Amino acid sequence: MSRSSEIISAALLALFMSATASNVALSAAAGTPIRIGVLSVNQGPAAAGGADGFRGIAMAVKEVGGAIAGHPIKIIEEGTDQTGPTALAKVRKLVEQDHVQIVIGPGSGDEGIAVSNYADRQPGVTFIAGIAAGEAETYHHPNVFRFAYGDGAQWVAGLGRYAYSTLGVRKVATIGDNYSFGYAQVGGFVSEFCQAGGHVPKELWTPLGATDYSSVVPQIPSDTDAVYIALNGADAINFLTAYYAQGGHAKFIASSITVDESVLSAKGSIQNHLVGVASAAPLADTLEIPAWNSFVKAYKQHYPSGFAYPSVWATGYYTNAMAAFTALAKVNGDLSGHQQAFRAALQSLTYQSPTGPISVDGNRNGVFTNYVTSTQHGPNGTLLNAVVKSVPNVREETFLRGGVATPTHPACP
Amino acid sequence: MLALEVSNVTVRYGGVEALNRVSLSVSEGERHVVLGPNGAGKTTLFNLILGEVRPAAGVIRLHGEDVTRRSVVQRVRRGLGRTYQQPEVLARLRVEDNLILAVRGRIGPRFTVFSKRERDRDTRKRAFAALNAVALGGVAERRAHELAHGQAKQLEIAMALAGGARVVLLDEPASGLSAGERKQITAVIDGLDRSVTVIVIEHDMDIAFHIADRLTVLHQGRVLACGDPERVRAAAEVREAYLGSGLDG
Amino acid sequence: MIAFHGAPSGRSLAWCSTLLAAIVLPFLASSFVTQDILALAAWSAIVAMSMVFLSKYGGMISFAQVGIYGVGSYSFAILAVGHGVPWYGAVAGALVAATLCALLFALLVARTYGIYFLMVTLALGLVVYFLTISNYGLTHGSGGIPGVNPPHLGSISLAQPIPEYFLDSSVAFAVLLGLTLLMRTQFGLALQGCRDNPRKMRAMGYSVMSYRVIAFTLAGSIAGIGGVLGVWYNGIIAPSYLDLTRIIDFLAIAVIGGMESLEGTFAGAIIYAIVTTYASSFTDRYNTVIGLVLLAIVMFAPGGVGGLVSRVGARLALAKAQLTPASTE
Amino acid sequence: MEEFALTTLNGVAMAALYFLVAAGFSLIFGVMRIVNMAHGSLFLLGGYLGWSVAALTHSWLLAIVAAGAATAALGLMLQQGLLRHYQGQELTEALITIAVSIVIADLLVATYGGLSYQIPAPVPLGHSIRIPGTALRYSSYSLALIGVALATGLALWLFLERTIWGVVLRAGIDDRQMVAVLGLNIQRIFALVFAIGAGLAGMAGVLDGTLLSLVPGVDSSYLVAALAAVIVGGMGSLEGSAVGALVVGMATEFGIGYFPSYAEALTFAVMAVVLVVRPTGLLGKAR
Repeated sequence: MSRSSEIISAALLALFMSATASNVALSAAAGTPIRIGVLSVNQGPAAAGGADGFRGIAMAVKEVGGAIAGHPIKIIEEGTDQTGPTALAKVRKLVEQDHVQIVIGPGSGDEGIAVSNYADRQPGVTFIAGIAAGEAETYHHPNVFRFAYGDGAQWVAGLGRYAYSTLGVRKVATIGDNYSFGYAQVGGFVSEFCQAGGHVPKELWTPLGATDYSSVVPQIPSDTDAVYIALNGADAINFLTAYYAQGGHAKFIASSITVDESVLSAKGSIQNHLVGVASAAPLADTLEIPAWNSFVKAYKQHYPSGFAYPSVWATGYYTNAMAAFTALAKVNGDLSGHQQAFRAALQSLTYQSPTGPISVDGNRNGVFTNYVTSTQHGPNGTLLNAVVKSVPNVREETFLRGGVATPTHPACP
Repeated sequence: MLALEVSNVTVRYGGVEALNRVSLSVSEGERHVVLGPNGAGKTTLFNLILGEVRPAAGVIRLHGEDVTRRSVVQRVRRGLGRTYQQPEVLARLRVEDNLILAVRGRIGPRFTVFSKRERDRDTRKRAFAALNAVALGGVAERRAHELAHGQAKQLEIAMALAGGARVVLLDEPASGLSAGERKQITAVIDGLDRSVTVIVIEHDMDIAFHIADRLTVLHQGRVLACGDPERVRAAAEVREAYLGSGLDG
Repeated sequence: MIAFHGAPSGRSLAWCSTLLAAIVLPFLASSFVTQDILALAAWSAIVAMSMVFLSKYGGMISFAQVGIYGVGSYSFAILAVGHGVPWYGAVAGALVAATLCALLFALLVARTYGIYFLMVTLALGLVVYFLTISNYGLTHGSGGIPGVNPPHLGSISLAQPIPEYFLDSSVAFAVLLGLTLLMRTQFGLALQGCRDNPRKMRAMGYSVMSYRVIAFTLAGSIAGIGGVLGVWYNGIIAPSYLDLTRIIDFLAIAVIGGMESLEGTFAGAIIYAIVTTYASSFTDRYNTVIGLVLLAIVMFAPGGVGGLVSRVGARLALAKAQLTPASTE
Repeated sequence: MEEFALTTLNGVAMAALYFLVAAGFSLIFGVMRIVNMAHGSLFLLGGYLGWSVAALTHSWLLAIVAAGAATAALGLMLQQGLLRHYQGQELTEALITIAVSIVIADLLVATYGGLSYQIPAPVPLGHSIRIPGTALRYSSYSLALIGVALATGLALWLFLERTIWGVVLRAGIDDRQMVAVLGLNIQRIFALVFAIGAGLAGMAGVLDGTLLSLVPGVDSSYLVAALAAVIVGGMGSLEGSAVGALVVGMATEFGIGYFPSYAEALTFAVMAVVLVVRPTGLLGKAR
């Protein structure tokens, strides 16, 4: 036991030095800046999307000239690996060490659950989701707002009805990633499709990050009119590869994430099978509204090496940041009094985003315009999502009737 | 009464018969030496008696009781102890603790998390008695891996005896020792109480014939000869097996 | 009791000052340091200690401790959040569950040694991870179970930095003390004997398998304690708290502290918390930094901080002994 | 019935891939007692390198050769530069490979980002074919993959059984001291084994990148699969890796096909059962 005390003292000493060092840095900051922490992904499969999220933030800061009502905006970025533990560690650091007043992020559902849960312990900080789209994420958390883009079920608004009425599909099998966001993306489609009169005889759930889907393919019933896929980037590509390797020829309908930028710009050719496939998302590459056109122009100008079109990450983070900045401008950057004025401004705000007007409902969750899209060839062999139809005023309650989506809910076999 | 009785035991490793219908009887208090060239099956015989190896056929009796199906632990509790050719000690523990564990292992109970003080004192006393019996009292505080080879062998003998063993198996106690150490270890074996039965594997013929009451010679897994030193020395088969090497000494 | 054993002067002084620092520090440091470095380190050290204990005294390098810790966390969350069991009941349930899980694992692996043991326990740790991710009904899949809160003791919320720090650090210290005392008993001695030479111990009348099973189960209970404190700290438990990355996190803590030093886990946990918190402020490639730090420690300071300190300590003691040859006990 | 047949075939194809990863992992373990936790990273690295080479040269064959050679060289560097100095210190060696795997994984994210990469299959293997005598259609690439694994397994077997190097290696697996006593240059054998194991991992990466896709995270999936395969099959034996890979491949495919939400847990449940029944693995020798 002789060395124990020495070990512990050595550790405490090291700690002390680091603690004092950070305090010095803190006191050196001048003026009354507004401190905003940003959480996005910079490790793992979603790193490319996550980087686009940081781009969206940078564009928003640039747009307001780096200050609001004389208060300089101080952005502190932290990267995560798309898991709850890392998001939690990073948000703790942002709030407790860097003393940010507003957090924008995180980017994925599991992270969102962990961060919203943490928000309860930090009532003095306002949290604005990045594009984390877990269902009911803002419920019961009075300091959590989410403009872009509500939950994963909202992202597919319009698709179920479109499939039934326009595509004439009556029976659909679904395959989804076995986690909260997958449930939401399937649940959103199924509830609308069922309401329109359709049937879903089979729902398949596969593990997130599964490598080989060859044995899932034979499980897909052959007597349905279409298959609805709600699989993330690499999973979607692996599924399609296995599907076409076995000579399949079903008609596909795709969820938002199945045809997002990360899939459409993957290095390979399997996604060409997705050309003409109907999907839905809170944005569409070929949107013909001026705000979108100027946003795309600015994105391409600043980030020539970025995606062909701003991804949902860039657009969502940008929109959430701009909503926060607009509300801040209304209260002249006043974050005193537990940020009550700021939160009231957020609550009553309608922000004209690049993809249309966006506001929050009574649960502080986004109300926005969603788009039914179709995947098309773009210039130089790229793929893009073309607008088919717009669905205004998409609200969370529409989908949440009967509770949060699970592997067995909603259903209409 | 026989302390140990091995009858018609066969041990197979894969297809090879390491022991073939081997029998061995050792009376109480006897000094019995097992001889034989390398690969004769001597160490296998010890592993078998202790229970580390299970026989394909045959019976092993300890003090009349059939222990063929008993585990190593059960046999040790019945008074069996052994050493290994390469000294096996608890390397990172102190010499004293090696012995305390040896005493405890035999007298049980198995798990004494918080032991009573008197019993603790008794254990220590017995441990030190065993230690002094092999003249290792001076190194009680050392870690076992710091001991010289000869000391480690003595420690092992002490451990085998500690806690009141009645039958001990010593596997080449003198191997790898200097002449002086050999003398010392022979003296230790000589000095053992006659209530303890000792079975020794030994290559050194001087030591073997010095300590033996009776001998058994193994060759290729079979018993070649068995009996008192004169008879074994005279046996023609033994001379043949060893090709006359060293037996004249 | 431990502190005042042996030469009283230097050692007890060092101990008292360490204890004093541990008590005073949270009042001087920021709440971030108190909670997100020190309290985090304290409960992480408990999990790491369950690993180091098995390695140091049992010779078993177990990668399953994080899985068992997860069983503790999940059990508490399921009981407290899912079924509204009061916190003390949920704590008891969590410890029982973690202990039973460890016992089951122990029976599976007790006959396995060395590097095989490492591989098999790694696989078992991953079993827990995959089960939590796939059993939606019980564990809510990858999103996990949020809304777990530490109890209030009177008017004190254990979610507050200073109370949480004192709770976590005193439990960690109690575990350290308990394990150290336990290892001085006959049981501890016999366990160390089984580590050094299982064959010999069997030949001496010890059921080696039982000792290994008991030690592994005990370590599981300790990991379970870490699981409860951990889920209080995080407020949530999810499969991603048990994946390969987290297994390596806790291993790194143990390695930095030294696989032969229970006390070292505190230093390892503090250093690891500091590196992971601040490295990301300097570079996006902080995982490379962590990998290189780990590599450097493994290669150049194999005993970890514990080993370094004891080496320096030994040299100091030697120097001191040379200076004062007449020193008496 | 057709579903069952297809799933079985998929299991064999997956087993082929797992075997290529597990064989190298097991060989390294068997000879050196090193749990190479960087094996998955070498796999992913090989895959990415293969993609780059294929993108540059449009040659799939060149991609697989280059990836195999590069990862073999890297494995050799890892063994000679880092591991050689810690021979026999099993934990240290495992920890070194863990640290290396963290660094490689991070640098790969930095270089290739998080997007999926697919390597185009060589032209003759890009389609599905009818399996003779049945109505089943199956990917010709997967069938070729099974062939590659069989050929590799055979080559390794011949190497181990029929060459002097192989004899020494097997002796080394059984008794490392003995090889040293025989005066054979065990260092050169260690280096060779590590290079072969790493090269196999890299080539498997390219095969996987062609069959499925490459993305951060598959490194640990395949490491874990290899781990499960060698535990099930028996550590350090070529036949064991084959049997283990087959069991794990079947468990993966039947799991995802019939109990998808428990797919991964199933693999490990099988492993636990094997451990209980035969602690040394199905073909493992008693220790």
